[in-house]
Amino acid sequence: MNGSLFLAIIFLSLLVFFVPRSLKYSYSLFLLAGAVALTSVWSYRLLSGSVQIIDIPLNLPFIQNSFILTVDRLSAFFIIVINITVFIGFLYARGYLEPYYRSKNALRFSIHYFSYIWLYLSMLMVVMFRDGLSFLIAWEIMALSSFFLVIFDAEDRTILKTGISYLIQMHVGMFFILIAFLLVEKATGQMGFDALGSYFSNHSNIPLFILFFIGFGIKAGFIPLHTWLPEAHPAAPSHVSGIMSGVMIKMGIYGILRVLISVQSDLLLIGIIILIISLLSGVLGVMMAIVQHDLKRLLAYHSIENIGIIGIGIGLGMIGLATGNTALAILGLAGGLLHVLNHSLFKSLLFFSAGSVYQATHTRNIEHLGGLMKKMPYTAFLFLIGSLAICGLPPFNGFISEYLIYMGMFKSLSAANLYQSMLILGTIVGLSLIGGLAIFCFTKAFGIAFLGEPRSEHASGAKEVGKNMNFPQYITVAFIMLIGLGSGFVVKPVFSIVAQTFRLPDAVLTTGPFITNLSQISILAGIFIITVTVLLVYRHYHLKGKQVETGPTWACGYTAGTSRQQYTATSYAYNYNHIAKPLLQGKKIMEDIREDEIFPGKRTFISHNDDIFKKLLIDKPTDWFSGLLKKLAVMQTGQIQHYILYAFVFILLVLLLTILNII
Amino acid sequence: MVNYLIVFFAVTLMYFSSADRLTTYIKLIGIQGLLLCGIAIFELNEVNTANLLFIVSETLIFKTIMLPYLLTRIIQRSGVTKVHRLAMPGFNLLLFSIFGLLISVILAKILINPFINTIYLAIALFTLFTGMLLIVTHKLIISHLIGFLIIENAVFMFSLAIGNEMPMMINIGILLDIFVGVLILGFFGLRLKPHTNELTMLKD
Amino acid sequence: MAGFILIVIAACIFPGVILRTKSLLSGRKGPGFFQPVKDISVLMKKGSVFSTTTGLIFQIAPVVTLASILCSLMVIPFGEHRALLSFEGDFIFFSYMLAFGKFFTIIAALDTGSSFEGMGASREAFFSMLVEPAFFILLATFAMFTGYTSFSDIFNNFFITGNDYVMIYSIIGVYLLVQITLVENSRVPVDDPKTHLELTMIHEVMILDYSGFDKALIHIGSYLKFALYGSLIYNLIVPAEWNIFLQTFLFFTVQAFFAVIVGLTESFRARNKMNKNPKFILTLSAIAWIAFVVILIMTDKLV
Amino acid sequence: MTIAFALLLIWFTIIAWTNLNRTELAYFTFDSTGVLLLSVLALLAIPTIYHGFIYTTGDDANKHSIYHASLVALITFMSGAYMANSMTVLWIFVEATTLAVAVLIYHDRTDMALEATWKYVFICSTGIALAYLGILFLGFIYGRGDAPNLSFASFAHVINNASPLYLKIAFVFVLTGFSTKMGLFPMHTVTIDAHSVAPPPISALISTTLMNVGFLAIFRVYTLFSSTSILPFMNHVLILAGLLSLLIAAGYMLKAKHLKRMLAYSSLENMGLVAIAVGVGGAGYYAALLLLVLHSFTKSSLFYQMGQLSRMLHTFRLDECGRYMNLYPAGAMVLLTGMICILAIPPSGMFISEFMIFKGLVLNNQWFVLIATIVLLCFIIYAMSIRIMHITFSGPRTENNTVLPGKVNPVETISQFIFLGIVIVMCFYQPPFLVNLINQSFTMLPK
Repeated sequence: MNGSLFLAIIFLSLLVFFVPRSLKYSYSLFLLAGAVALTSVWSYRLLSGSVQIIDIPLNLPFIQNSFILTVDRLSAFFIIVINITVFIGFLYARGYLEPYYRSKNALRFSIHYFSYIWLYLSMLMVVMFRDGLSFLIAWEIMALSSFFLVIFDAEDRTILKTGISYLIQMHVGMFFILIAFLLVEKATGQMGFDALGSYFSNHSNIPLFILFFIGFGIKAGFIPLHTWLPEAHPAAPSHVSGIMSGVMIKMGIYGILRVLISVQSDLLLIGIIILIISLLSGVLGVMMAIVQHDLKRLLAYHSIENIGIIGIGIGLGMIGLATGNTALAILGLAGGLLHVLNHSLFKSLLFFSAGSVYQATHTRNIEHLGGLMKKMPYTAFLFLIGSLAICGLPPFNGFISEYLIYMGMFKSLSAANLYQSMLILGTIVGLSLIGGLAIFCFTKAFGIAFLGEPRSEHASGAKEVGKNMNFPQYITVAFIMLIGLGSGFVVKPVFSIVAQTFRLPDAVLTTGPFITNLSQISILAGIFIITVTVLLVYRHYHLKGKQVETGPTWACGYTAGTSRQQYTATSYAYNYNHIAKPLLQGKKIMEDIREDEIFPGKRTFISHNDDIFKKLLIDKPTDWFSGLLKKLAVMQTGQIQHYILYAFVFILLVLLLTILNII
Repeated sequence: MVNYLIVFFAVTLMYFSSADRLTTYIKLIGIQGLLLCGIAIFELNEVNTANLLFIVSETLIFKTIMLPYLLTRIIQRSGVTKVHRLAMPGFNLLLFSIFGLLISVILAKILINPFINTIYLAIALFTLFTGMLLIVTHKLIISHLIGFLIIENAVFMFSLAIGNEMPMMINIGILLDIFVGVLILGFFGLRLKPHTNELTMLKD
Repeated sequence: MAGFILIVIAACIFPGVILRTKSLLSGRKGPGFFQPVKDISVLMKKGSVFSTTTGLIFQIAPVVTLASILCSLMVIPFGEHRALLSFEGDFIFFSYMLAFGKFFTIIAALDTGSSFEGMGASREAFFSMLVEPAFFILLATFAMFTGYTSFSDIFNNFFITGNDYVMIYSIIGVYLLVQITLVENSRVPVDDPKTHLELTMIHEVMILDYSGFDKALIHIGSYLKFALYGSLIYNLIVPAEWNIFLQTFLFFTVQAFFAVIVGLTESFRARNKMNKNPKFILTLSAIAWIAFVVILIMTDKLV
Repeated sequence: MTIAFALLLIWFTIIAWTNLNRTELAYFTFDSTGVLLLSVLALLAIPTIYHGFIYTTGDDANKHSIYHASLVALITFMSGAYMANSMTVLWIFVEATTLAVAVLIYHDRTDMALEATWKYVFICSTGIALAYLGILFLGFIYGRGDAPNLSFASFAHVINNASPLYLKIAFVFVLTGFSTKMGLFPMHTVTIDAHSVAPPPISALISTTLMNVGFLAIFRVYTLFSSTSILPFMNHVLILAGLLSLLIAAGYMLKAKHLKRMLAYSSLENMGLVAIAVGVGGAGYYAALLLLVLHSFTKSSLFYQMGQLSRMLHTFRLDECGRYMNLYPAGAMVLLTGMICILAIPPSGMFISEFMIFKGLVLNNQWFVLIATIVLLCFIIYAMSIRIMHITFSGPRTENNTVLPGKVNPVETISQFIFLGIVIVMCFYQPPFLVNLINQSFTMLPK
């Protein structure tokens, strides 16, 4: 029954191409809603604890080989994450796509909606397929559909190029996973996640895990595998970048977890590998984010940072499992999982509001923005909530997950031996550094983009976007506050998911007191909110009595002459940039004023940072190799004698090799 | 007797490498046809006479008379007499073909086989080699055509080598002449200029 | 509860002590101990001027900041008296709560659109980012040392673990806390609130545009912060199990002593060059890191 | 008339289906490989004729009739080649196809067409000669008084006491000779020219079914020899040829400026994959045949689309094409889907066979081949997708406003969508009759 419903949705999705243009959106929305309802029911049945695992065979009447969807708690959790963000994203898309209705023909929209639906469906399949081949197909469909979503604005050649390089990198990742699966099949005779256990139990674990980790890491965007991420997200329309960064990259995390479930030995080493790479991604990600001026690129780098945080949680969990430290295991993994959910919420929120800004101002460069707080207050509010949440500040949801990870480390410090404790100490430092840098980055992003005076006519002409774009984001905000304030209710199931998935028996006694801690946090958060409101009310009445004037900003004689005098993003990040120069490859293009120049003419000054990993890992090798290939391709000379020569040479070559017994 | 013919055949091949006038080529082609005819007569003593007659007449009429005639027609029509080679003086070409002869003999030694006369094998391989060499080192498409004719003769010799066992192989080999016909028709039908050496619009 | 009240009281006196020390050392008689409190009440009475550039953020920032400081106050214990709210990992909440306040101060500064305040904002964000690790290393080591993960438990069991190295921990802890306080409250050598050149200010320049009520809130906030760190220092010095009156006495002594130290540094030491500050602050984290790793090796982690 | 012929062909195919492995007229056997490819041909014949009619509507009656006569001849010869059960007969039919194709390529009577035709005929005849040499070497392994004709069945029992060196030489010659038809390295060169010049429906036919003929010829010899000791040798040679084809295809697709040439190179790439697949063995055989079938469907529909594209844009030069999505949405859709299918990105059925190739490579521990293939494939995907995407979405680099875009009826794309649909369905579900047929066709090959 369930399976046939799912299939029905799959086949109905084809009709998107034939539905009249006016109905396309509502039709796709209807399909999405159906799928969301269906899958949510499944995951609810699992998370409510009634069943351990559900198998849903997808078989058509006349087809023998049927695909089987397998839902366990881990999948259920990810299904929830996917459902929330994807659905909200599609609600938001309605408003975001309106300006394009004139410029693009109906087919473009059909393709867009179709790929949106299929991105959603393929993500569902990715978390539900266990068999290797069908998993790979779903995995690749996911990449393909997201590719078509990214190139929605494909008239722009650069966007097209970006999209294609994204597709290729996804393909490379797929090949890694493919080879890993094939190795498993070679050893065990069957491929798929269920066969991993028997492979790991009698082979060395590290190499296969590395293969999987690279394959999934490319999707998740761990440094240095992140190179597609900061390119693809700015290129995509905002609702797409929202769900890509919010949900799709989490599929990589899902894959890693799925593999880790069955890893048998070398857990400690694996944990340390994950931990170190994640620390790297976290710190470098946010460090690179600070110097970006493209709002969405900045957010993309923050996705890398948050993936790093998630990875830190997972790595700690692995170390906990390895050392039999249940507290660390559960807290780390739970923190990581919860951060998956949290990040999907606030990152999509940030991308949506950034999209609203883009639609209102037609620029993503924050140097051209400013003063939007007055022009579009709702969007500004939403962005502020998002920034506070992503900085992990209480009382928002980001804090909860980071708190769990921190606690895992602090609690296990006293038990750990020297090296572990040093590792953990280092991780704590890294995490706190990430927090500080994130605050630095988002004070910059919010402050420059939304506060002060407009820096260009883009910003001064901005208007608040329509309700249909803001409303869905309020839903996200509601979720964020829910998790931030009522953390206990959310964390309990996450604990149980972790305990059940990783077979941790004595979960209850280690996690029991935690819920009380969380309730304490909720209380404090409540107190905080109350204090703020009380003080505000008091201030309001207090100021009633006094006379309140307005004037220009004082700041020792600065009267807002021209908005160009304001602090820019570059200058805000200057002192930081100074320190981080060697890493970020900051470049300045300028010409100095010569000695003999009494009246210097007009000068231009450009500064930009490029991603050192992209340059070294992607651009240089591919350029070199494609150049080589082009050099090799000189055979089609158009002269017959050459053509015959090839055959001649080939025959002689083969005969020679034969005589020399090489082949 | 057969062996004399074969050796003579090899000598004509050597001439191919050294000559640089199309008329010489055509003469050589004719001679080769004649030689093949002779070889056929002496070699295929076991096949039934009808078949033998067919083969002989084919070689005699088609290879020895038709082809040279048509080729001369082409040359007369286009008035091209000398072949200019592709950056390869005749001397080197000769060296190459001697080298080729060496290789073919060695190869024939390796491929020694109870059913086949080794000399056949060696010369046939050598013929093939020469044909390929001619095509590879010439620019004019007409000399390509002649190179193909030589290859075809090589094939024919091969088929003669086992003609006793399976005469049908020869008959099939003769089918190749259809191609020669087609190629030559190409000159008349498609109005190809035999001295066009830049049929190179299609590249990359 | 006791801790909360005491800290508030201390906060009233603290700045006075600093002022008095400095004026005495510069040979003046100086204002009374409660002058700062009076200033605040004066500010309360005044009206306020808001820049036309500023908006909502600017208006609510002081309130949010103060509220965040008050909330973080609630997890600070006093002696054996547990804090109002104490739970595992409350110091994480503590520092993130303070960071919340800082966030709003910074964006409020950016809200004015003045490049001076932007400058201050960027410095504030940058420096507090750098000082974050030191604090966490400190607490991580305490957690490791005592095996507890909340302020109350840590300080209650700090001295009764019977470990010989306790004094080392407390000394280094005190040293680091003092330095961190100077950075967090942007005093000399990191920043000089009494300087007259906005270009060289950090914290003061951010609040240039505030007046009246809001300014008062900001001052209250900074005083409370001082007392806050003072009490942390106190908890590191005085064992929790001594009796309450002695503790109260010692508490104020420590706070006063701390204030005097601050006064002394401000009178005798010049502030750093601005571009020396990052190095200075990073040194703190480095010291913390080295010191505690070394101590780890010294203490039982090896065996 | 031609329609009638097409129906006849289908009827013939059904006959072939009904009595599998029967021998007719002593020279023809309905064996499974042949029937498989024959049914592909039967499926492709109808749209080919249909698009051919659309293509030749403008021409005078004479050209028209020549075109269709030779098309019918070509199809007949190809089906003959599929069914042939003896080396020589197969060879004759292959030779015959060359003549038919030559006429079709020259249909447009342009200089390009002339050149392409000449090259095609010449190189093909050389190839034919080489292949014939290979067959002769087969002949040498016969003792006196053996079976006079070279039927595959009669080979089976003499093959084992033959000297491996002869077999090796024979195989190399046959491979090189028929590589002209299969469009595989080393003699792929002319097929590229032919594809880029021939009328689109003809390109569709010769870049799919005719290549299948070439493959079949090589595959039959391979099957014949597979029982002997030279199997590893053949595998190595095939893999070598396949890799070289991939290399060249990748290089030229990165340089491609002409749409149809790019597609021709993609055929080269796919044939290289097929060669590698056969060379890998095991699961590779299934992969090879599946890839062959699906490639025929995909590539032919792409080439049909080329015909409509030329009527819309009047050019194949990549830098003059553009905005196809706005001009002709249905066609653009075909292009995109076809691109995904031909690049073997799921949900394209060709992914399955690629997957099996990799599987075989991993099982044989041929890591170098595996990595080389993957890297080259990635570059091919990049080169092809970026070009097709550009002509679909973004504007042409060099605008020529002189020619106005023509009109094409979207209904013409139906056949293409059907084929692509088949390919996509294959990814999720291969019908059992197909699977059985493919499996039967390499029963005598070593597992």
